[in-house]
Amino acid sequence: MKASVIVFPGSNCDRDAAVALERAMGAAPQMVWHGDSELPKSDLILLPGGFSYGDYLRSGAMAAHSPIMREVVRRAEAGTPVLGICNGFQVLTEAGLLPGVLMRNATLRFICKDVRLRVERDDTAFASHYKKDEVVRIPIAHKDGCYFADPGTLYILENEGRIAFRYCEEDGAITDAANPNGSTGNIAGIYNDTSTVLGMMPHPERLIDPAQSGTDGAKMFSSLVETLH
Amino acid sequence: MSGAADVKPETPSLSEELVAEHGISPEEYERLLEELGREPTLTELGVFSVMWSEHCSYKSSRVWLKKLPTSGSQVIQGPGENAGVVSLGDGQAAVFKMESHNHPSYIEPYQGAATGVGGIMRDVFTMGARPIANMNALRFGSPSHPKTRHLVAGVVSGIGDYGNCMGVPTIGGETNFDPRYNDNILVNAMCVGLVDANRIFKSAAKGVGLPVVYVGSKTGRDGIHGATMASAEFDESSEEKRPTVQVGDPFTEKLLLEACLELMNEDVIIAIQDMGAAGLTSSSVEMADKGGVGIDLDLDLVPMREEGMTAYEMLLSESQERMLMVLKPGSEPVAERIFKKWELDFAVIGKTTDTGHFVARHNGVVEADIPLPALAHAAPIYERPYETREKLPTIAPQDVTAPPSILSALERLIGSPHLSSRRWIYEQYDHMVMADTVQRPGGDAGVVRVHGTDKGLAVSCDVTPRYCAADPFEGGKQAVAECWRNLTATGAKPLAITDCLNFGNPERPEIMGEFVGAIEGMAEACKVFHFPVVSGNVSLYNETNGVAIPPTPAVGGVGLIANIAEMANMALKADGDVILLLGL
Amino acid sequence: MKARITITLKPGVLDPQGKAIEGALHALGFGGVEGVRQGKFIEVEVAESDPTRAREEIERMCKQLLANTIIENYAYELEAA
Amino acid sequence: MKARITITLKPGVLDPQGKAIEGALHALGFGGVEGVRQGKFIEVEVAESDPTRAREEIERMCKQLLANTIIENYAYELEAA
Ligand SMILES: Nc1ncnc2c1ncn2[C@@H]1O[C@H](COP(=O)(O)OP(=O)(O)O)[C@@H](O)[C@H]1O
Repeated sequence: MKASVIVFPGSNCDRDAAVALERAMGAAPQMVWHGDSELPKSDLILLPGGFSYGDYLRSGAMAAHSPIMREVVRRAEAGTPVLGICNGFQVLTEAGLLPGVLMRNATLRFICKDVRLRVERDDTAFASHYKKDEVVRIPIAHKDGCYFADPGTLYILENEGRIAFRYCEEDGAITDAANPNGSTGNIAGIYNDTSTVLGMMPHPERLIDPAQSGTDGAKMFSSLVETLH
Repeated sequence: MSGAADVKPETPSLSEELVAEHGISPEEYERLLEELGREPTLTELGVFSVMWSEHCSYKSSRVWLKKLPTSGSQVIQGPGENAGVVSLGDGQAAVFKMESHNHPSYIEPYQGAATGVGGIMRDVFTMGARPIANMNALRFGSPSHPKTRHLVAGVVSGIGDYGNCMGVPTIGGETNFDPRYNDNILVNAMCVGLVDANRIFKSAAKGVGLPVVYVGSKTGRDGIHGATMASAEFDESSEEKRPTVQVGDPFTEKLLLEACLELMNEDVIIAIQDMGAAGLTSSSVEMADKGGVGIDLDLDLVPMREEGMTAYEMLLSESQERMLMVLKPGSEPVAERIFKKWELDFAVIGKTTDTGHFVARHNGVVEADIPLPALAHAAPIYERPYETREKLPTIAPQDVTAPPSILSALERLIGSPHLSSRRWIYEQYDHMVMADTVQRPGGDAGVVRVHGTDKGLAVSCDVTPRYCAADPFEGGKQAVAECWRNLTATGAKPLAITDCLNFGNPERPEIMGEFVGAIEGMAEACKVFHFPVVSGNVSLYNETNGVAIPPTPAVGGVGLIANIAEMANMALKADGDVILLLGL
Repeated sequence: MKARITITLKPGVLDPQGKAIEGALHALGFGGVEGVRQGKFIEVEVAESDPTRAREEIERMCKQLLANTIIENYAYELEAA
Repeated sequence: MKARITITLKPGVLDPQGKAIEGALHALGFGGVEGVRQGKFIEVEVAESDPTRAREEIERMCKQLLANTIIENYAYELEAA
C-alpha cells in the first residue's frame, strides 16, 4: 500500500500522521509538498492536522486552493480514499469534497482533551476494525470544530448514513454534555457520498501506542491497511 | 555594500531630557561620551540605550548571577548562548530556556503572551533544536481584581494560539494569584528543544568579510522604545509613526522554524542569532562581539514593512519572527532558495569586518559607528547596595486556630483559586501535538518522549512566591528543591535548570536584598543536588507606585527518564494499594 | 482601486462570537443591546482602475476565497485609491 | 437603532492575516492585489432611539469591549432599525 501525506505551510501533525501510517503499513508514507502539482501514485491520501496558513481568514480556506489540492480532488473523485484529520477536515470542506463547514467552537476557546466517540459505521475502509456503536476514546485539539450544515444537507447526511462518528458519553449516549464544540448532531466526522472520503475533527494518530495512554486510534490505520493493502 | 562615502550625519547636542528618556543616567552618559570619544548621534544614543539597558546588559544582576553553579558533566552549553544545552546520551541533547514577557503582557495580554512564547521558541531553534515542549509560569493579581479576568483570558489564549499553531505541545506550567501582581503580572515562558549534540549552532560570527543575512518577517515600527517619541525628529501629529505593540505571527514563525532547520542541514551557517529585544542591534552586536569582529550593516537592504522608517527605528524595532545569520561566503544562494521556498524574506544586509566597530549606514549616511567593546563590555555593572530584611517570626503550630472542621477546611482549600484545577488553562493548550506526550499537564511534571526512542524528558516549572517573600533564601532553595522533587516524582534523573528571576526595583536595597537572598538560596540547592543552571533571564522593575511583586525566582527544570516504561505518575492504580508518606 | 469588503454570516447561521459579545455587553451594563452579529472586514487594493473590471475582480476574490458562500454573504464598496 | 461597526488594525500594526490573505490571492492569480488588511465587522441593535445618545452608547461599547484600542481603530454608521 502507498500512502501520501500532504504537507501545507503550517501543517503540524504531518509527522504524527506519518508515524501512525508507518506503524500500520510497515513502510513510511510519501510526504507531498502543497506546492507540488504532481501527486505520486497513492492508495490513500491523508490531509493532516495543524494550522495551514495559520488558520487565517477561515481554517482550511487557503490550503484548499493549494496547487496540490486540484490533484487531490481529482483523485478523490476517481475513488482514491482520502482521510482529513482536524485541519485536514477543514480543508476538505473548503475544497468542496465534503459538505458543510467547521465553525468556531461554541465555547470560543481552543479545546485539547480526550473525548468519547460513538462509531456510526464499521463498513468502510476507514472503520472496518471498529464495531458499529462501539465507544472509543480519541483526543481533540481544535478551535474551529463546530460542524454546521444547512438542514437539507444534514437530512441527506443522516439519511444516507454518512455520519462517521459522534461525540458521546462513555455509555454511547449522544448528549449535549458530551458535545465539546457545539457541532450539530454531535457530529465529529462525516463521509462523502461514496464513503471514500472521511473528514474528522478528532486525532486518531495521537492514540496509537500504549505510551500515549491509549490505542483506540490505531484501528483506523489498521483498517485502512487491511482494506487497501 | 554600497561603498558609500562615510558621510556623518549632523550631530546636534542631545538634550539631558532626551538622554534621560533613553534610560541613561548622567553618570552613564559620561561614560558613553568617554567610550565613544564624541557626542553620539540620536541613532547611536538609541543603540546604547538598548544595549546598556537592564534587559540586555544585566547590569544589576550580573555580579550575583555568577554565584549560580553552571557546570556539570551533563552540561554542553551553560549560560551565554541563546539557550542552555545538556546531554541526553546517545548523541542527543536538550536545549532549553525560560524568559519573561511581563510588561508587554500587562499592556496587551494576548499579543504580549503570544510574542513571549514566540521569542522563547526562537531562542531554542536558533541553536538548531526542534522545540518539543513548552511550559509557562503565570502570576496574576487577586482573582477579584477587575482586570484579572481579562488578563488571564488574554494571556492564556495568547500562549495557546501561538504554541498550538507552532505545533509544539504545552505540557505544563504553574499559575498563582496574589494582589501584589495586580499591576505587574508575570508571564514566563519556557521551551525545551531536541538536537543532535554535534549539530548545535551558536552565535559567534568568527571571520571577516562574511555575509550577514536577514531572514523572516519584514521590519516595522513594532515595539520601539517610547523614548523615540520625544525626539524632535518625529512629527508628533503623525499617528502612523507611533511605535506599536508587537503582534505575533505564529504562522510565519512556523515557516521560519522549518526553514532554519532545513538550512541547518546544509553546512553553511557560521553563526545565527534571533532578533529578540532590541532586534537588529542586539543580534548584530552580540554576534560580532562574540566572534571578535566588526560588523557593517546597510539598512537600505533591510526588508521593510513600512515606508519612511529611520535608521533609529530600524535598529530598535522589535518586529517578531526575524533572524540574523552569518553564512559561509558563497552559500547565499543555497540559503535564499530555502527561505524563498518557505515564502520568507531573505536579504544580505551587511558583512563582518576587521574594524571592531558596529557600523550602520542608511541612505548613504553612517548613522552609527561605535566600537563594539563600548556596547558589549563597557556597559555599566552595578553592585547595588542591598539589605536583608529581618526574618518574619516563625509561627508555632499551637498558635494557629484550628479550623472548625477538617472537611470545611478541605473544601476551602480545594475551592480556592490557589489550588483549584488548572484544567481550564491547559485544555486551551494543545498538549498532545507531536504525539510524544507521555505525561500530560495535571501531574507533577510534564513528560515527552524523545522521538523514536524509549527515553523521556520530564519538565517542571516551580517557585512559591509566598515562601520567597517570607524568606528569599529559603524560598530560592525551596523552588529548586520543588522542581527537583517534581522531576524525580516521574522517575526522571534531574539534569539542569533554567530560571526567570522576577523582582521589583533593584535600586531599592530591600528588593536587591530579596534578589541576593533568592540567588544564594538557589545556588545552595543547585550545588547540593548537582543541578546546574544552564540558562536564564532576569526581569527587574516589576513594580508600580512603589508596590513590588513578591520575589519570584521561577525555576524550570529538565530531567531524563531512561525508559518511559518505568515512568511513574500520580494516578492511584488499584484498590488496596498501600499509600506511603515519605520525607520529613 | 480600493475595495472595502464586509463579510457577514447568513441569517440563520449560528454566530457564537456574536452571541458571546452580546452577553459580554449585557454584563457590562449595555442592557438594550440585541442582535449582535460578528463578521469580517477586509480592505484590498487592486491595480485595476476600471470600476467595472475591478468589481468583477473583487467578486471573484470573494467567491473563490474571501467568503465561504455556504455560510457567508459579502458586500463591498469601491473607491479610487 | 442599528450600528454597523468596523474595527481595523491601526496603521503600522502587523496584520498577519492580511499578509497571508494577500499571499493566497497572489497564488490564485490575482496579481495586482496589495495592501490587504483584515478587520472585524460587528452589527449591533440598541434600544436607544435618539441618535446622539445611541452614538454615545456605541462609542462606549467600542472603547470598553469591541475594539482593542491599543492596536485597533473603530468606526461606525448608525441607522434606524
Ligand atoms: N499556566 C499553566 N500552563 C499549563 N499547565 C499548567 C499551568 N498552570 C498549571 N498547570 C498545570 O496544572 C497542574 C497543577 O498546577 P499547580 O497547582 O500550579 O501545580 P503544583 O502541583 O506544582 O502546585 C500542573 O500539572 C501544571 O502543570
